[in-house]
Amino acid sequence: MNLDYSDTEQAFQAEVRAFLAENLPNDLVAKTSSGRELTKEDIERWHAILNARGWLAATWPEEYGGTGWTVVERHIFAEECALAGAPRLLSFGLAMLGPVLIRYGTDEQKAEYLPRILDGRDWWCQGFSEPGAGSDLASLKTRAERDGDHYVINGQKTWTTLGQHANRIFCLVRTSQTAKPQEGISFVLVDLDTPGIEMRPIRLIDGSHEVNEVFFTDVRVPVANIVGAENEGWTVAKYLLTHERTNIAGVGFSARDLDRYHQMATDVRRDGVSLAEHPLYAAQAVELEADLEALRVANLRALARTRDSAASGIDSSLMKIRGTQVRQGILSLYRSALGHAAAPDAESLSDNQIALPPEATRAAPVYFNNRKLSIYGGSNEIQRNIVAKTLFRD
Amino acid sequence: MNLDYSDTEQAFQAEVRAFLAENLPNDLVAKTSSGRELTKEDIERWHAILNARGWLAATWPEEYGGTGWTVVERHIFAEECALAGAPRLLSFGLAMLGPVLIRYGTDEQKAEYLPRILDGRDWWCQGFSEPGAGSDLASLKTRAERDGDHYVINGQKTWTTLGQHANRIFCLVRTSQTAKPQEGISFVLVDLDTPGIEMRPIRLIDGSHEVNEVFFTDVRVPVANIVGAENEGWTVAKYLLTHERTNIAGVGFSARDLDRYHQMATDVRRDGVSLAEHPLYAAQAVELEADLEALRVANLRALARTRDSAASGIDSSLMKIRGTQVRQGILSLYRSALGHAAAPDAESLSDNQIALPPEATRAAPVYFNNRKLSIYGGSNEIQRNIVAKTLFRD
Amino acid sequence: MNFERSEDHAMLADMFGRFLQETSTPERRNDTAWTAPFFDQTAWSEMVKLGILGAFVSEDLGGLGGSAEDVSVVFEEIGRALSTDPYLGTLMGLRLLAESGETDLVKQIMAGARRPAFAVFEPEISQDLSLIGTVADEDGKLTGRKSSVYGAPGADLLLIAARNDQGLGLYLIEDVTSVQVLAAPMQDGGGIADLLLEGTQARPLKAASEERIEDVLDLGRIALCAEAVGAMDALVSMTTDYLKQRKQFGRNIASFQALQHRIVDMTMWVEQARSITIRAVASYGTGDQRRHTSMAKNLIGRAAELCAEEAIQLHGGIGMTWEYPGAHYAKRLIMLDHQLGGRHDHAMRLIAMKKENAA
Amino acid sequence: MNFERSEDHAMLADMFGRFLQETSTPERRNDTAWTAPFFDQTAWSEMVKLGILGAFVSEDLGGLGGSAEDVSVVFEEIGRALSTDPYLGTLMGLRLLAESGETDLVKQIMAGARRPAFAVFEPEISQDLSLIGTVADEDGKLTGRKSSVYGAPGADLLLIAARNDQGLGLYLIEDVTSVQVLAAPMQDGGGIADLLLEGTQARPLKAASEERIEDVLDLGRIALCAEAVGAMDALVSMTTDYLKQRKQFGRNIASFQALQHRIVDMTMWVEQARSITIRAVASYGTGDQRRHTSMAKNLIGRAAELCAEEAIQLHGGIGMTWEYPGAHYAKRLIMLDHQLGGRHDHAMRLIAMKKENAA
Repeated sequence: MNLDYSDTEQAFQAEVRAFLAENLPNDLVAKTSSGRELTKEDIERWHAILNARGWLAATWPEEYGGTGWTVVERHIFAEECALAGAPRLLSFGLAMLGPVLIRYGTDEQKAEYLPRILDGRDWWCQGFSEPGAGSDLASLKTRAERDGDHYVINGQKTWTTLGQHANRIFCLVRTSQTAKPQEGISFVLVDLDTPGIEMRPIRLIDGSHEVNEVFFTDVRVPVANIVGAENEGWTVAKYLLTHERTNIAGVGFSARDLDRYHQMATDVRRDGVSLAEHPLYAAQAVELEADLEALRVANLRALARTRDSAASGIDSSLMKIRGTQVRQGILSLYRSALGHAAAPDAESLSDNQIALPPEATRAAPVYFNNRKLSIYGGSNEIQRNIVAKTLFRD
Repeated sequence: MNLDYSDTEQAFQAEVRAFLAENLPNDLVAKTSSGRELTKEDIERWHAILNARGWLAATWPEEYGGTGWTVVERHIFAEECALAGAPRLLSFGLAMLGPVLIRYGTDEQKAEYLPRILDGRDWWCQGFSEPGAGSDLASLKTRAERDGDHYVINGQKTWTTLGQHANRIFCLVRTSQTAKPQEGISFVLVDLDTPGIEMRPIRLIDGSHEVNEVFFTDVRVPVANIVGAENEGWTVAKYLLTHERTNIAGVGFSARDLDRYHQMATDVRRDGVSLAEHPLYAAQAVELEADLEALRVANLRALARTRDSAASGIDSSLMKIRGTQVRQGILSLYRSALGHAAAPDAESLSDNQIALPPEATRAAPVYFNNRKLSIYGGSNEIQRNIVAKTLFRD
Repeated sequence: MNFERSEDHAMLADMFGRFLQETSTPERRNDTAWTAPFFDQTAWSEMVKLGILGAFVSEDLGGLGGSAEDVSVVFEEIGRALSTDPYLGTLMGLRLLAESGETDLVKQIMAGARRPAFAVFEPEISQDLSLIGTVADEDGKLTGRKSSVYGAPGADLLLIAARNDQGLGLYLIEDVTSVQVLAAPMQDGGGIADLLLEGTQARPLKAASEERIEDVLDLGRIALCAEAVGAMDALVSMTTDYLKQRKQFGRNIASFQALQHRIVDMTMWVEQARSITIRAVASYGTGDQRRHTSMAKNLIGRAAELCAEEAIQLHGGIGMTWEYPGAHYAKRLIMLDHQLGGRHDHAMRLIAMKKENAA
Repeated sequence: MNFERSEDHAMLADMFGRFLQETSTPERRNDTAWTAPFFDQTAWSEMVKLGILGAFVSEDLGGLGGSAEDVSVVFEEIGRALSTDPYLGTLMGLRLLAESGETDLVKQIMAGARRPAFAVFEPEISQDLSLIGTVADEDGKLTGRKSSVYGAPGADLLLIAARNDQGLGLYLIEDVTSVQVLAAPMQDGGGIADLLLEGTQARPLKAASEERIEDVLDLGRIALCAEAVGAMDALVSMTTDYLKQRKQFGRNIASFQALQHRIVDMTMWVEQARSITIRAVASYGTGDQRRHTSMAKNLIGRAAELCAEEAIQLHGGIGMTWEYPGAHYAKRLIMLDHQLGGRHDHAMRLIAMKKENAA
């Protein structure tokens, strides 16, 4: 038993650290570590920096411009980026569509789309969920009817993350009405400039604009834009959802947030003691630290199990559940420990407003925003169902 | 809104307190408040004391030797008894069979059995549960076949509390095989001296002998011993289960246990501080105190709602769930706060053994024994199902 | 023993509830709660005309009673309707002015001519009055910084707790332009401010003692608990209803047992929260006031968080959206623990009381 | 990075596991664990012959390694088989004797000729070594009372931590008849004792420092964590299997979603407990030893309680019975938090470490 990375992996870790120290812009770190929203330009700038180094597409083979990294190297890279406060990468092109195209795309599709993901010409968004079909994708209703060389799409997608910045969307649409709801679904690529598409913002509980609704009215999409065979979109989507799950425990993000908490707790005093000395908050903090350390090792164990194969369903489900619990626990402690200082919404006004300690400004919105973690990408209830299915099968 | 008892009720409370101060034997208090097991004689002694005062059968009408108390008076009596450390009364004759006989029994049955419950000649036990039919009574298998003026009973009952002290048992038995499992069940009274009955002890997790298995082999019981009509035992049992539920929140017991905790926490020191000064245990204790205070009022509210009618299902289910959580929480804190002092089983040996502080001796066994609270009398999961049925019916 | 509301209270709740249902709509809240002065002035004036503030003041001052129960009836409706208007600051200010014998000001407030706010806590002080750093000199000039002054934006009477040679004093600033009011909305809407006092002239008030201030804070805490009960009750009902109508995997999601059990637990906690609030209300003004108030605020800190987080989770995505009123209820229930001491603050206060009693 | 067991460890676990399966049966445990000397002397001798104690001692003393990983492999099997024999006391005693250079005694113990126990804590001291009250005079005479001496009943070497003018010293009593050993079984079986020392003659040992004693205690804590992991793993499997075969209301109860989700959470906690134990094992002897050991003992205190209480609850009545092995697993998992510091003790230790680091 050995928890250490191999010499090669340690060298890689040092290389990543050095690169981040050199190339990660301070203004982006300041934003992520205070939980502020990133602009489109922020994200594109960081993508470009990584792309210049050849480190943007961690999960793609080298022949397509990917890194060819092992799962351990990918993990190291993700963790170091999170700890350094780098922006989260856009998963839609890199972690979702890219692997799908590499596996199921035609040569033309690969040649057309993969380079545009890397160099930033395309910003993809995801069109899976629909109102009434969140975790239950098989019940989706958006339909695509064949009309010559085109599909004509009508319907509505929702929870489309950062769709406001995107120029393309990949969708699951119903191309055939069949008995089994999973059949008759196809995976298509849609240019958001196509007439008949309307994107409307959904404002979230913390006031942020992060997700959208997308309405399709007689949207004509070339038949060539299908990925995989017609009516076999379910297979493609399942492949995508497995790939999406790398780094699902989010250990790096939790570690960064817990570091921030400790820093804050040392600095902020309340009723005569620093929060670090307040026994009830301090006890919560050390228990979360233990939880996080356990999660870190559990995650490495899962990584080791899947080093050369795809992640197992039960591992990634358990990592999802526990990872979100730990992260949400940390953000809840952070918010609650600040007490009355976290109450004012000091960011929503421009002048004559309360000057809060910088730690307090985003504590509540970040907490609220991250309640999403246990809901999206398959809610924790769905994950429990998945694990139970494995545990209780005969 | 007014949380106080009426003048009459307060006078009653004072009367109960005075009675307890005068008549409750100290040796019994010492036993209950240290969580030690009571002997048969202990319980019979306390029954006799109450019976002499006419206060034994709180839920029976006066004409049958009961108290005729209101639900509030019953509550006051139960709470004062618990706080004073009185032994818990035997529910089988008093709270279960008595009300059933009064409602469904023949005049002969009432005249025969009710006085014997009061004066202690009969100690009843309950034969409802069977192996494989705990909470799910409708699936019971013990059968009674008619043979002239008798039923011939064959089968097995289990979880028969204090059956080792009993001379009689009331049973649910299957008298007819029908399509609906609830039908075809009858409620019969059985003398435990009847040939063919064997009682075997079940040892519990804490080492105590509190419950038993009862085996019936060709046990002949007079047909006259049926209560209610043949095949209508389900109705009788449902009536019984509703009656059993008074004082289900167990506020008095929790209050007594929390008092004991505070006393112990002041006395016992660990690593230089008293447990009362240890911030983590102290915080748990004050939160449990708040929980108990809320439970107390919630219980009074439920009482007020049902002052003149039977307890509603949802109220008693919620009181059962929360009451057991609070009580188990207190007993868990008590055990865990004692740390290494709670580890030795100092009672199981007679000499040359560790002398523990008296508080520590029974902390672990009492904790383990009371894990039963959330299981028996309809587990907390069953209670949640019952509440959900009401909340989600259309 | 009687848990029924009196006829007067039932009428008050009914009238005020109907008023709030019309005025505290999501649309109006969106328009007003995050924009200075962070409340709906028209609705506030109508509310004053309805005489609701009478519930905060005793009868000899023209009020309807001012008992903790009167206050809790009003605040439960505020919670149920999710009103973000400045009731809490008004309640605490009114009480302190009434106790100081400022009858004229009390009447003006009740008539809607003026509105008070009460400044007690400071950036690093949120519970322990003995640590208050704002000072008053002999001439009544105040220096210090106050935080979390609820309803201060737009208020025209500022009551300030400040230290003088006798201990803790209470001061009134009638010229609010003499103070720098750093205003902001709260995360969940409604106005809050810091006050910068730099030798600001103020008038000493009579009701000046740590004891009296703590009493008014306890009344504020009880008000918040009642508000939480109203909001929790509404939110748990909304969540139950949502599960009933929402379908997934071809089934009504209310049929999933794991979700059912969680709703049962939420329902149970609403009843526990209501019960502990009733306890605190009944103990207000008695020797158990501090203990039961802190128990209530502590328990509700836990119960409100549980209900809020579970409600969001059980709703799924929709519970995360600004457009869905349930999300705002959840937000209010979480942020309520940030006002007048949270769960841990009140646990510590209870531990300290226990120590005092033992000593 | 490699979480696979070495071939040696796999063989050790397999051999010892099979041995325990035969010897640590419920029947044998019932016969021995609650009756002095509270363990199965025949099985213990066989175990010694198998060479299992070698895992506790380094190779130069005739052992197999004595690393924290060696120890954890053995204790995980102890937990899985629910053995109540005196491994913990033997482990800690052996280590301290080895570090004191008592090679002959170490060899005798390894040969099964003698058995040690280690007395450090006292009736009111369960974590803080600086408060130990037992004193040694210049001649090595000890006075004081020791508590929670695991495996002391029947042991023939008693190691005692006692205060002398240099600080904390370690002493050996070879004539155990000179000590009053107040013996009892533990709640969950196995021997424990208090020792009454009244000017009892003892021999000072070399490995005497708070630091070294704390190290050995940390190794004992890691051993308990590994034991917990083995027991949790077994108990959660038993519970899952029970749900699969048990029927209620005409349905397999494994089909109830609310119960399924609770089994999933238990399964998750077993993996977390295993992971934090691996972390503590890997950090033993490094600068992170204390921190990671306390994290492990704290997390396992929580996880073991959750799994034990849930296992009893999900079994229903059967989980409450002495006859059902699952009940004893649950009992062991609860009582394990009472050994070498519980959840809160280790949280306080972690808080103290953080304060030290900050200072």
